[in-house]
Amino acid sequence: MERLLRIDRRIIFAFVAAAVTIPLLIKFDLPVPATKEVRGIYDKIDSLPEGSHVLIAFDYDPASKEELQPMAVALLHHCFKNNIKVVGMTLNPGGTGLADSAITEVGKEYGREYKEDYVFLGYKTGVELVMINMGENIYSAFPKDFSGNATADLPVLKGVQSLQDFDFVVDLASGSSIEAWIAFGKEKYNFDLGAGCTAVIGPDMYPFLQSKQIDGLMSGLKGAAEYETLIERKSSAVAGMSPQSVVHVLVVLFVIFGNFLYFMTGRKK
Amino acid sequence: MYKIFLTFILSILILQYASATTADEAGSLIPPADFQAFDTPNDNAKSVSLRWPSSPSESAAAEYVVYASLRKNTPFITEVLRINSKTMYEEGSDSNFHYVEIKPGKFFNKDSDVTGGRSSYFFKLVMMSNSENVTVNEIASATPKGNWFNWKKLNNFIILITFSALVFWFIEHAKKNPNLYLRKISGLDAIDDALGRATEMGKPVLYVHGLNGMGSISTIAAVNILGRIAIRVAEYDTTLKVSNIDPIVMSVSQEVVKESYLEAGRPDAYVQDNVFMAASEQFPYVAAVSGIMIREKTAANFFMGYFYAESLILAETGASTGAIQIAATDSYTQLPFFITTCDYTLIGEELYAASAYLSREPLLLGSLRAQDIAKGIIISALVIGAALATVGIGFISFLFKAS
Amino acid sequence: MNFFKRTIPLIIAFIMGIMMAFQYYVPHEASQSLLKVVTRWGITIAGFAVFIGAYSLFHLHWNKIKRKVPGWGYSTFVFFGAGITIIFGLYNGGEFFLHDKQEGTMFDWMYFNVQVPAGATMFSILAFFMASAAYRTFRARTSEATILLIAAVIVMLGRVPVGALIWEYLPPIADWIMSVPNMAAKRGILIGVSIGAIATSLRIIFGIERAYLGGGD
Amino acid sequence: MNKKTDVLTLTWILIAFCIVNIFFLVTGKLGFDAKGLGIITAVALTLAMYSFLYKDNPVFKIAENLFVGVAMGYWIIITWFNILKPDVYEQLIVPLFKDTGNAPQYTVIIPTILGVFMLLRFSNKLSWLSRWSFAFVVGLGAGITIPNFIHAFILKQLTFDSLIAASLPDSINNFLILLGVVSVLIYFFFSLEHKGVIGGVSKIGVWFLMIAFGASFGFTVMARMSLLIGRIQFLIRDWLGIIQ
Repeated sequence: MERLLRIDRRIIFAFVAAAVTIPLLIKFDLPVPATKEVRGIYDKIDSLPEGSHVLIAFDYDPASKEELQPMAVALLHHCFKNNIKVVGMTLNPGGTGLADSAITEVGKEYGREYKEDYVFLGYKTGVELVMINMGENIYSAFPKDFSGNATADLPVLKGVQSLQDFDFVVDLASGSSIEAWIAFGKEKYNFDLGAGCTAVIGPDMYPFLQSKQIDGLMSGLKGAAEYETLIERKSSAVAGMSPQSVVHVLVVLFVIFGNFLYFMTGRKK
Repeated sequence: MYKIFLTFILSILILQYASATTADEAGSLIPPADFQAFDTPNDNAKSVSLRWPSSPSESAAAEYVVYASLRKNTPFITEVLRINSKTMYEEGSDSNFHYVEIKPGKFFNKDSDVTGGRSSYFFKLVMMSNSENVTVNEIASATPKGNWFNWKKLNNFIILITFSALVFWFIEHAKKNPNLYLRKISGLDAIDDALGRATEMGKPVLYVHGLNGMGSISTIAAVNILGRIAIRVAEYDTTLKVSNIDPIVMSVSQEVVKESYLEAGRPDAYVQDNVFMAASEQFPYVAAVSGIMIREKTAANFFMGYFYAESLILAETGASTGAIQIAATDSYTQLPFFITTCDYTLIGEELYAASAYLSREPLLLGSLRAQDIAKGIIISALVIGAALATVGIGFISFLFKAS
Repeated sequence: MNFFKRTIPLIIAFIMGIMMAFQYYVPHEASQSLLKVVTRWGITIAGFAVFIGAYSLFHLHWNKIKRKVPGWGYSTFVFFGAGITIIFGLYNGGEFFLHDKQEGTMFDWMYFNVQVPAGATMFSILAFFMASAAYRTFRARTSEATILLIAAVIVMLGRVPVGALIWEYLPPIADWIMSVPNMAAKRGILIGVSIGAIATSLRIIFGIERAYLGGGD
Repeated sequence: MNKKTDVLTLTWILIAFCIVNIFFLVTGKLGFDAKGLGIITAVALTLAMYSFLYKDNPVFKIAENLFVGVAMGYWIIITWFNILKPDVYEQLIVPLFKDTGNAPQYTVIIPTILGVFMLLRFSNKLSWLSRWSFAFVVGLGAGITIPNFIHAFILKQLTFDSLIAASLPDSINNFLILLGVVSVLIYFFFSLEHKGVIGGVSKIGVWFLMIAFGASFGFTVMARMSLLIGRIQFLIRDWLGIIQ
């Protein structure tokens, strides 16, 4: 039994690789029912009339791409399908390319026009300073969009002066930007805020859900998969749920088995 | 041809039906008895508030429409509001009054219409249903003004002033009396035990810094604790290794360890190379520190400061070599991994408390005490507030209302 | 000279801090214009911070190369990667950097095919270590760790679709853990941390906390 | 001996990687263009990163240092195009020399100077000027933090729910939430000894904390596994083309 505890960790690595790869290859579908947290965002966007303005802050970088990019894409599909005007921005320099490509690709798929139906404002630094500046006047914070067009002339921004004029704001975050959006954005300028985040920070967001400081929460790939189910466009996130299930079971078995051995060998130091 | 005819017939039928229902529901409209306009309190000069008592003939089919004008005598043509008559009641008025805020700036271009000075706006209230319109006789007017204090934020302001006073008072107090009581942090005893065991085994002690630089409070606290560990290590005559990822933290740590050895009367035992840069990037740091744990079979590992994803690999490697491990971090996302892999973990603010406990720095002590008082107030408010709310009194929630 | 080096920074921090804290309570339009101007300035200043990061990184690796510390050869790749990216960025697909940023240039290629895959893979390595730690070191060694592991197992199973197949009550239990005990504890932590952050801000404004100024005279 | 095996292993993997890619290029599965070569580069970097699982090795170190360099280069260029160019260059400098229809924004001079001062941090003689910029930014941050945090994270987070709610489960939950918040705050209360009632409540606080950490633990496992799933999807879908 001692030997079982001391196996080379690379054998465990092989187990993990298999647990992820095999379910992707054989493909079996598991139902992904939507939780009320994710439904909060879906319902909000679904209730918006055509031509409403939604601001999406892509506050993540490539390190969290696999969790947040599917979420961003699903959200964009929903907005463009419902003919909602999308305004993108980022507070993370590493997120600009990902955000730009997501908006442009999904926008094109629905035949939407840049500047008319959507715009990517690009990157600004200073986090809470950017939020407050946008809360006072969005054209002051972003005089130019990502491609260098003057924002004041953009048809998509017609009727938008400051954060208050957005019908919904969604922050997709890999760091602490949701807290900043709550304290310096939503609470200061009164708008509806939804949040998507990596699973690592997901549990920390529950106090804000309970106090209704955010209308909904998507956490991690699971959140993205639920959103994909809601908009009936299953893609990589839903496909990821079967390996996710298998690998979770594997980790749980490891924990149980490891502790079993630990107690059997007399908990020695 | 027959299609047009059909539509015609249908429309007549529907129209008759529709007008019949509205007539039934609405009867004749009775306009509200009064109509007031005033500057919205606690705001900038952008909005005007309108208030009027409810009319007895309100129904889902009736609407209120407000028209505005810049002059009393010019025709009221700009529609600034259109609401269902059953909505927008004033908070706390039991549906007896309607209250709306209007931003006239959105409808009028001030510069072109008014030459200099503040502009007043005039409002006319009309109650409408499908069959008739009635206008309230009074024309209300108001001038939006900027206000100099937001009275809705008064409780926030009082908290700011009170808390500032507490922080100052206790820092001053701690300067005079550095023996301010702090509860024992049990992790600190565990540190001594771990050092004792390392001495018995004759193996080195490894102190691992987190990833943040000297600007972070976690690192400052970690350095304070390092000083204390170094004194004990010098007394026990064991080897202490300190791994760093930041050059500035490294030079500060070297100073601290050197001073501690001096204080313990063992300046000869200090070896500068034992406080070293392990790497400059996250993953190479993990690889380097893990290598040390495995090669040197360290008997005790300390993880102090702010950690990121590397915490898991570090603590796991340490646990697999059988070392006693003690962690202290305020990085809440990494705490679960330290708790399950280390023998003792100082959670969150306990790190600062431990550092204040050891350093007796008035700044840290005083601030900690002021924060404790603030927590005490919040705890009492929560308990009393919930008790009062249970018996139906909302006094505490009124005091702490965020608006 | 000490006045310029020590006192002026403390005065600036004090004035800025007090002014911006009180600004919050003043809804007057003058106060709003102030907020707008000052935050606009802050954004521009913060933009320059990129060069501080760049200097620290390049300085560190340059020293490694200069002193020929073991493994210095790897540091040349930092300069190689940064150099190529900056050159392509400035070249901007032939338009050069004074014109608007072009789409689909080599600069973008570097981003999508070097930075994105390497960055995205970096933390996925931890998936493997997580599993190995689960097997070898996540032990219920104390009653606290036992509670932690039980909650973790329930959440791990309850949050994935397979949880409902194992036991239909797992997902609702996991949801309850998230929104009641987890929420309460996280709220306690949030309130404590916020009080700490407010205390630190106060100490900065009143010049008691000076760590941000750096050492020296 | 051991090192020799490692070098051999590395060589074989490299050869295999080349053969697979040449095969893909020849059969046209991957185009010989920016896209196809991009996928090959991305795959090479992904695999180089995973080689860390075998052990810390030169291939991993090269990939990591290259990544650090590219990310820094990207950050610099993006800052130029998104902040310095539109906010400083085009508002202040261009209108000085060229008639763009806009007057130069002279107020931009102040933050620009403070921004440049910030960079003097690395000079020996003038580093004190950088303190002015830090004092401005840090003072500003501290000032706006205080009232907004009091509002959003303290006042808004304090809920005073009746302990007798609409249903029994709701009442129990309201009670547990109150108990959890209060006991966690008491655990982080340092001015009183944890004895008697305080000790008991702080013990409950520890349990709440442990359940919350357990939840975070579960979510973190989920997060890391999701990242891995994403990368494996990339490898077997975009590169090998086994799944769609």
